[in-house]
Amino acid sequence: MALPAYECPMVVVGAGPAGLCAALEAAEAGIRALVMDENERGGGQLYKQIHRFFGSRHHGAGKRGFEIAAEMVEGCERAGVEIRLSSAVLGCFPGGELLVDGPEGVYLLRPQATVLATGAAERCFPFAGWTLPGVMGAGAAQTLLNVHGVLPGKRVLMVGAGNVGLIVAYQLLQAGAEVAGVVEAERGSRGYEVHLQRVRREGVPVYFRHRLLAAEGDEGVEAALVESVDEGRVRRFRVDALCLAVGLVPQAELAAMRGCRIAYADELGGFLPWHDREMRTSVPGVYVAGDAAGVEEASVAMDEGRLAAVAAAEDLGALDGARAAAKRKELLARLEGLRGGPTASHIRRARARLNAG
Amino acid sequence: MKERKERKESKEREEGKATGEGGRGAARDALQGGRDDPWTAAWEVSRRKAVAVVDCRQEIPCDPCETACRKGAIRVGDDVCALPISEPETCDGCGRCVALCPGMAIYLIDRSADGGKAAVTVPYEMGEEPRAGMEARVVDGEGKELGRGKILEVRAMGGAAATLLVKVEVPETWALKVRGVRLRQMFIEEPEEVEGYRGTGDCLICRCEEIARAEVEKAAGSGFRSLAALRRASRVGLGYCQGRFCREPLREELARKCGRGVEELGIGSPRPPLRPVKISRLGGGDVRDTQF
Amino acid sequence: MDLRVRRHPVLGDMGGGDEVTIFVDGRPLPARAGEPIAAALYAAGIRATRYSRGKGEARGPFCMVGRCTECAMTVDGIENVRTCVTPVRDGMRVDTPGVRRHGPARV
Amino acid sequence: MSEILSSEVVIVGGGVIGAATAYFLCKEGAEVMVIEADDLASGASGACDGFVSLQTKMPGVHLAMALESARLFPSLAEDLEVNIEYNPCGGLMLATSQEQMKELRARAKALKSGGLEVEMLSPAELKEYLPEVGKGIKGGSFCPQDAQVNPISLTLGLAQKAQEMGATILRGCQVENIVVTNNRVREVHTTAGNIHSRRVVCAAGIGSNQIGKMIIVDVPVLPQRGQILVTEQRDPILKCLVSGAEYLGTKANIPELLPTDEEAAKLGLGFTAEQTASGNVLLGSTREFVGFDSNTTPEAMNAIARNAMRFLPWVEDLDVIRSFAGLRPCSPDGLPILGTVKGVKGFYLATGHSGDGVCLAPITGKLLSELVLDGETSLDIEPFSLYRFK
Repeated sequence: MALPAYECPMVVVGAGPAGLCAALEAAEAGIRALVMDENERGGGQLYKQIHRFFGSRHHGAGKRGFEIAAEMVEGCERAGVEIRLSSAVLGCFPGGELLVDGPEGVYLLRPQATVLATGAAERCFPFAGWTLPGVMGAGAAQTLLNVHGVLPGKRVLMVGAGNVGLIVAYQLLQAGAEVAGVVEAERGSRGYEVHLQRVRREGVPVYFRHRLLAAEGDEGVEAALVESVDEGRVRRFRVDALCLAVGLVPQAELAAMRGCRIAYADELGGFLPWHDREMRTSVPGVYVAGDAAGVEEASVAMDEGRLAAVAAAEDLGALDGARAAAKRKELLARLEGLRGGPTASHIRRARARLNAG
Repeated sequence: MKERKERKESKEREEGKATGEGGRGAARDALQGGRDDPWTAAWEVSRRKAVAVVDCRQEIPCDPCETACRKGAIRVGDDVCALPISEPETCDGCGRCVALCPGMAIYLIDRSADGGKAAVTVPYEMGEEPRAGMEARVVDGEGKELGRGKILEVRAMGGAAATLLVKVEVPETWALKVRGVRLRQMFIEEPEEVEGYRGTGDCLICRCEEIARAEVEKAAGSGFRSLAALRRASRVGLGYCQGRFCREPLREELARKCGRGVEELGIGSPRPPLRPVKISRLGGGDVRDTQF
Repeated sequence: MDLRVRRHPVLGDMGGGDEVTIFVDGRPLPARAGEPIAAALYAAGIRATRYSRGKGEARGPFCMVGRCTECAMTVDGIENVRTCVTPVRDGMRVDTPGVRRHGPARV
Repeated sequence: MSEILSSEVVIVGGGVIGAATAYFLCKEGAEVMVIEADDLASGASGACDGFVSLQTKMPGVHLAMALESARLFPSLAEDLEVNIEYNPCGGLMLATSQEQMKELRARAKALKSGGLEVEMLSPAELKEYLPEVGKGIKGGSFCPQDAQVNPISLTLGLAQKAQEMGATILRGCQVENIVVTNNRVREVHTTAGNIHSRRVVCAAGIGSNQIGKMIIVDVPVLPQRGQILVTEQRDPILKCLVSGAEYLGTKANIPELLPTDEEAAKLGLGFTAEQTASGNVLLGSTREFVGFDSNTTPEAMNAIARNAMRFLPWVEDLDVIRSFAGLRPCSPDGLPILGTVKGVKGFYLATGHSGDGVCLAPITGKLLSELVLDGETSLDIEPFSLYRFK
């Protein structure tokens, strides 16, 4: 017997902020989307975020990540959106089928519209000793901490002073770990100043213009060697965990498998499915949203998810042109607002380039 | 000597000068365009009642302070990246904005009590539980310890997973500098100097197949031009994780070696399955009957 | 070593309840029901989940989301189970695959 | 102006056939240039299993050639600096019905008379080679001369050795035209420049038809897709190559051995399994004519997995970590196309190996080297002539 295959109007891959908002927006247009997610819980990365979120009232700003996740999941339930958890999409084929491995077994979905909201993966960089137990992604540490209630170590060194590094450093402190320092190769933080301030207020030294050379240890990390870029001075930090927060990479594999044109934008994390302002990829019926469409903030992901759903609903005929245009106008204005500040200038640059072709 | 410094700062304040990093000067610099300096106003009003001081200096997309305030005393406006403007006269000192500011950058100052003291209320989310009557270390925005202060009051605000608002009594001269209280003193050991460090410069690049950077460089040097070719030549990225963790560094390595841009190397041709899947599952045709 | 977080300023009581017992290389280890195997091990300070096939180096959880496969162990006799995404079950047998040959040299 | 290059022999194609031809030509002291449009082993040679299977060859010239090739592998393993993971492990072909057993028995007889060692095994006797087989397995044939090799390492090893002996390898270089004057090859125009050469070997696999057109010769090679699943690495669990009789059926188009299941027939599904030196188990495979589409498909992945459990039920616990598909250069009768072409001196064909490229690479390289340099071969290659089809 062959693989069972099911037709459906719309599948959203990824139950993070982008995917859930896409499903909610689709529901408003009368399309019942099926949301697939490999995790046990919905909400994507929001689920493990315990800090209050930036953004506007449209994005749940001021609430904690996991609270926003819970609200969105509830909203989906109310709207009749089905979220299939523990369901990994193993492949997306040129014919449009999605191969799913879920609690029901392995099966195929044949949606008319596919929204790829697969998020981003942690970037890593190799250094001597990076394979030692205790060296892990900052996101991994966050999962361990905030979802499973386990410290990655008693004394931790954070590598990378972007938002992720600073937030996770703070969360390590909240859970009772010591943070021996935050190491950053650049002259300053790419993250929000308030995050930097919070970490500093707790007495954590932030070492700018420093880079990680090596991790030392036997069965696990015992120390990290850090070099000051300008002086060439090398110092050994005794720590039992090393967290890497050196960036995120859009997960574009499904789009690539599907045959979507892939673009490159360093500012957005690297390779990503090319898409227009309305979140359509180069393949008809395939849309992209959230970090998979370029790494930005969760609030951006939410509006991108809604935009993608508006485009899909319009293409499926569930939303007439005028209503679609009105919704789109509002969402695009909101996105423009989110990307308006000086910290987003690189995003605006990359987006302009992407839109130009 | 400490007293002298405080006197000096007090004088600067009277003269309207900056009171250090994170002080009024910085706020004024950020608030260009002829708008009122909210700090000056807050300072004045705090003589009479508790009032919020918004130390928001970076135009990031954020507006919970505006929605938090039930009196409408904080405005961000249509531009979500605009810096908030507060109206100290309207502020009732409720502290909701202090609890809900994602940046933890809003404080209450209250100088209504006499005796050169001020009560500063700061947000607090650390593990050590603050209680009224305790002594806490009081720190400025850079984490520098200003001294000790007595905790006057602790209350929780901001939803189910509340933020604690800790009101601490400090000398009046610190009122605009206090940014946090610390109950725990971390043991930050000074890192030791390592003399004459000479690393090998080499390390594993592919964790699964245990392939060193030097091997990759060698393969790249012998003419392989794509990630796929490099994989065939060295098995790099062919392990259990399928290159999910070495792909980016490898591409960078290869680009450097061939003198090409990372973008020229392309994303490659990912193949299913994206996650390991048991043969029994992949080959199974029995899927529980479900409605789609 | 105990790396469990029991009380959290934001998340509140995270439960200390060690409700189930798993057997790691034959030794009993208490675990919280429903948590992934890797978390239970890590909480007890067991960071090495396997020894690499080639060099015999210790490896441990790296991504905690089932992608890197560094935490793959032998669970109830089945090889290469990603322990960061596999919940514990009472009585579960977890074995460390591979043979330890050496750790990376101290620089 | 493009650079003017020259070479005694130009080989078009950096797959296993091109690399082997370069290797043997260089051994004879020839000056060789290999032109590869993409990179070494980027076509079928880099997307196949490592079967050096003799019992799947047709009794007669096909088998004779394979036997000659098999004899060359041990010395190649010695000579090449790259570890080609050559493993004379033997191969088992399993039957799922008495009819298949009967056909395998008849074939074994024919193969034996052609000089191959083949032995028929009962289900009980299979135990010596496999811990457990599927309930429906009725027995099989075992060929101790079957072996395994890493096709990519083989290709890279041959190319590297050829390079050491003086061959030039141009990667990312496409042939734009082949200039023939007075019925003789004179020049090869490429994206890297024009190459003066009086001898051109076409080892371009599925690109051979395209190359043939340049000299107005129709080379009937079609891409045939073969999909393969790769599992996680395990300690050795497969002692020898394993295949199903249907694999042979779809390969050689033997009616008695074709899959009976409709879907399997459509995919040209035949079971193969090997464990590589790195511990991965490769499970195959399909035979599909779908043009140049080298994607894997969910239907085939599912069918391969299901089929594999029919033969070796214990593979069910293995994790599939990757799938890939190769496009085999297929000739109308499944046999290679070797030799010269009429009316164009200096043009040689070494293509159309139809899934036997790895197995037949050493002998192909050797014969081509003889043909190019001496004009005659130690083994009669007339049966592999392009003109057998008309």
